[in-house]
Amino acid sequence: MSVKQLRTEEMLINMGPQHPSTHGVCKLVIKMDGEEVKYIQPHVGFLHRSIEKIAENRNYPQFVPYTDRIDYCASMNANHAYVVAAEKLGDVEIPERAEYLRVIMAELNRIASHLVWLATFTIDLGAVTPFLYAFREREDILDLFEMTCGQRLTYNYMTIGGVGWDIPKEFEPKLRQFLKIFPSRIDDYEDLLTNNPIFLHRTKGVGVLPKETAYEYSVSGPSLRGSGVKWDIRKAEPYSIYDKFDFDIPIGTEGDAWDRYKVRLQELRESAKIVEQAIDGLPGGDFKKKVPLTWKPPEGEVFCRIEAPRGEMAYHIISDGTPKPYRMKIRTASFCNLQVLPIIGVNHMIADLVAIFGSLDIILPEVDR
Amino acid sequence: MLELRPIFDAIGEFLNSILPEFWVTIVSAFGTGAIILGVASVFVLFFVWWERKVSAHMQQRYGPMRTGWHGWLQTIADGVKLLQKEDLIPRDADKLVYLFAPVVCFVAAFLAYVTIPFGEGLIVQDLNIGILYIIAITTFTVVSLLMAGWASHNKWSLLGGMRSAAQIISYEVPLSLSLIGVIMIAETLSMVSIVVQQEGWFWNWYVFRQPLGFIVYYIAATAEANRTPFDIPEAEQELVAGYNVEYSGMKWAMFFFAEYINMLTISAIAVTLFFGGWHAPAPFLDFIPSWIWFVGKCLLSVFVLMWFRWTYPRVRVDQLMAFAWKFMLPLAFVNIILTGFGIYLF
Amino acid sequence: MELGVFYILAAVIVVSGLLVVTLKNIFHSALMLILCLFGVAGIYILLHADFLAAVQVLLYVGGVTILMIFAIMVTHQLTGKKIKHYNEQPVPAGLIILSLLILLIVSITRTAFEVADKAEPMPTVAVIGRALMTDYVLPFEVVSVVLLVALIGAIVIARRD
Amino acid sequence: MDSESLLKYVQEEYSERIIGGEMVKGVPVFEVKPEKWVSLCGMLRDDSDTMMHSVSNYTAVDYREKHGGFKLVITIFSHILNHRLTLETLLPAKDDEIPEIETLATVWPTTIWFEREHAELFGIEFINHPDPRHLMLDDDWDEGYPMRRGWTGTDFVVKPDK
Repeated sequence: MSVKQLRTEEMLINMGPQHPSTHGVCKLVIKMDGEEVKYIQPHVGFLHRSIEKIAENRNYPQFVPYTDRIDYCASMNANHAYVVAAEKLGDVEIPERAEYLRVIMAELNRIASHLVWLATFTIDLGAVTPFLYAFREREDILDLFEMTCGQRLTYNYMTIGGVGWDIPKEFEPKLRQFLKIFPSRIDDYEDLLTNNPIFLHRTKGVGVLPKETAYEYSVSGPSLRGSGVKWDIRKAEPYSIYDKFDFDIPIGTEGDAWDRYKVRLQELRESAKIVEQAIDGLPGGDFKKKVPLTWKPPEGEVFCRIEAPRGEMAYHIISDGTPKPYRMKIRTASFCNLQVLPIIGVNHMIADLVAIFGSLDIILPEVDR
Repeated sequence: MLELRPIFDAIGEFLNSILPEFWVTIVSAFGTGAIILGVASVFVLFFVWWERKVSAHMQQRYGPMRTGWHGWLQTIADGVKLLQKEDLIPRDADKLVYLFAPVVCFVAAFLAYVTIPFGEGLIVQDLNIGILYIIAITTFTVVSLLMAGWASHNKWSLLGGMRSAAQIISYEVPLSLSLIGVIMIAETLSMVSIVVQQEGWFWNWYVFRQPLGFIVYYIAATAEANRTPFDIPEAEQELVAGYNVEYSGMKWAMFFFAEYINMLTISAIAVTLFFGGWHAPAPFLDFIPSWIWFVGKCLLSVFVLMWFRWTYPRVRVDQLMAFAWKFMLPLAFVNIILTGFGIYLF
Repeated sequence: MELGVFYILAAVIVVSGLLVVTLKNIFHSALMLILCLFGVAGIYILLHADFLAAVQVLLYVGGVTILMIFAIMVTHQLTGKKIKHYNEQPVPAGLIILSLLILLIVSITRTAFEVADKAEPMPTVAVIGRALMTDYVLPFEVVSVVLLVALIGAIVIARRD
Repeated sequence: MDSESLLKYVQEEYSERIIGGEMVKGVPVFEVKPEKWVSLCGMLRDDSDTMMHSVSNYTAVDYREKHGGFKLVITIFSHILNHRLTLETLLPAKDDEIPEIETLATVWPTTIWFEREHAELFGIEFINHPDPRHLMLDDDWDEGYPMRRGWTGTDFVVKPDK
């Protein structure tokens, strides 16, 4: 037996498509030297439904339900991005109440989405209990959504010209009660995780994303803010009525998984603040402006982006004056954020790779569309 | 009063009166084996249900509620399901090793019960080397995990097997050393003698003379039993399920069974060596049978292990190693030195 | 009954020992080695050397062979099933084995085995411990130093790349 | 920089690289010469007055009927200066032709995946692309380019493993 035969070798492993920590169907081809990951190549497209092609064959208002399916954890935000873009394309003025309702729903959905992230991230690190704690609060939000639009996952709530339904009477007391207990629940998560030495060891210095790399790969959302970039489209290019609310943009310093965790936890508090301001200032009046099914925007194109829970979500719609879009490009945050994984994930243990994947908050239908 | 010893003595006398000596040995060996198997199985069934309930209540949910009162039949229902499941063997698996791995794991988990005193006089064989025997025999578990990891012909399994080997070898050292303090004070390796020395009030328990030793033991034992936060060999989120990823049906159940048995084993050792074994915390509580005290203490310890599992995240494999060699091992040595000074001074 | 147990253990040791050297798969060989060493521990128990038996299992099964298996797993080439045992120098190996065999036979036949009385098994741990710390303290420490040197050497070799 | 001055600035500084620029819904949009596509992008990234170091969106549009080719549209922005602009370039192509253009991956690595997507869905070849595999579609996809207009889909049949 020669020395060459005894040499340790890199092991090629398919992590996914069926793997508990790839958050959907993503395949990571990784090369491992012992426990250390030396090379990562993501394979996506397992969920490709060609929503952009579908868009070319649907009327504008008909397309809203499809946007739900782009990001099933934050359907409201995906709705919001689409309707804002479409309204900008057709210069549709919408009632103020609709704007407020949209903001309330979008921010609630941001909270729900971050809670799902928190849940899955902690479960990636092996802690199961915070998972259910986070889902407990998400349940309250889903109850609010169900009360409003009858759906718990894909809401189809926002329409071009407003929102589909007004909120019922019992919505506001329930929301206020939720807002009252929610900060203490965030404190619960922090008690469980923030000061836990194992959690600290698993996240500090893991998957450091430098600012420059984040720029190059167009990383957006909390993952970018974790690297210390104060960039939030709600502040930088205010859409809807976000300029009316007072909230902070939390940022990190090092750009590691810990910073991304802290930023998201802080965003939970900020979003709750926005929701509180919005429900306080909710005006009366109409909640929707009638837009016909065969709505025809003028010829032209529009590019509009919003801050979704995972980062920048943008719609580039090109209209040729017919009721159907000529071309619709959907830019999603996870698509760009996932690209950075092979850069920041190498030379880490496989357990860290899972943590980094989790901390980036990738959602695969958003990547594949 | 409700002590079980007289019952077993009566059975022994009865056997002696009707059978020759050779057959008495055989029958009693198989009989005790069957009793231990039965009792341990009941414990495992209970633990599985209990862990579900404990985790559920820690996570603000109910856990199983439908099968039986508060779901107590759930584990049995699961067992029936597992029995019916198709028994898959991967095509490229090393069949013989693959088949034997769960058996070795199962047997190794039970072998430790030879020297555990469940109550006053309730011990299969009070070996002179009691503790050493248990430490030695539990290493067979790691052999089985290696066999499973290697034979499954799956890279995740292989990684899990390697991790478990590295982990258990590392934690074996502080585990063994942490018990030396107790052995030094007790001046014996026999489990029964150690328990007898802790008679009386609860401050006679060795945990009050060996707090450091107990802490090191308990952490190392958690790691030996592959419980969170040290469950890296199976780490569902990283290695899918580690060494048992390819196992299904009853083979998988045997690994599962062994894990819960090991949980009881490490609790029983902790109770025997540090918490006075079958003794009541105060002499006036002696009217309660000894085996109830022992089982009660074990259950409390198992509950603490479950509490760990449902609270902590999992550590990383290199952190696990560093913790074993850089923290636990020195602590175990410090404990031995302190114990030595203590014995010299008092 | 003891004789029966002895023959069973002896059969296990001999068969597993033979399999260690004849099996084509190095992983199986390692497993057989564990069985063999476990059988030897059984013999120790028969001889009332219970401490030795426990140490045998603890060190050889729990430590040495597991490390061997670990090394087999890490070296990717060995995890395949096509490992062949082959001898590059059969003649010197045969000579050494032959001389060893002769040595063993001579020493076995020349020793006068005294049959001990049926003495009760004694706690051996304290005796062994005392002997190691008084009469045999020098060999004990020398062995420790040798092991330490081996450990450092292994680390140095492993660190080279 | 606000949009008006950005429009003016780019028109003046890079006049030889662009065909024209205009304001569309408050955002400057420039038509770029295809051969200057990569160099202009690199300059806009490195210019300390524009600092376009991030890509917001990168898309391809099938304009074969209207303009006789494919358009690449990239929206770039600066986190620091908080402005954005859109660049467009037309790649002439008729019918089943596959137009070619230099890859942008050297300027912004994030465009690697965007270009992989455009390559497989639109049939645009990116020269010197570092990773020219399919992104969304199967590796052995040979049913045409789905995002091209007029592609109506194929009767999808599950092929048996070879």
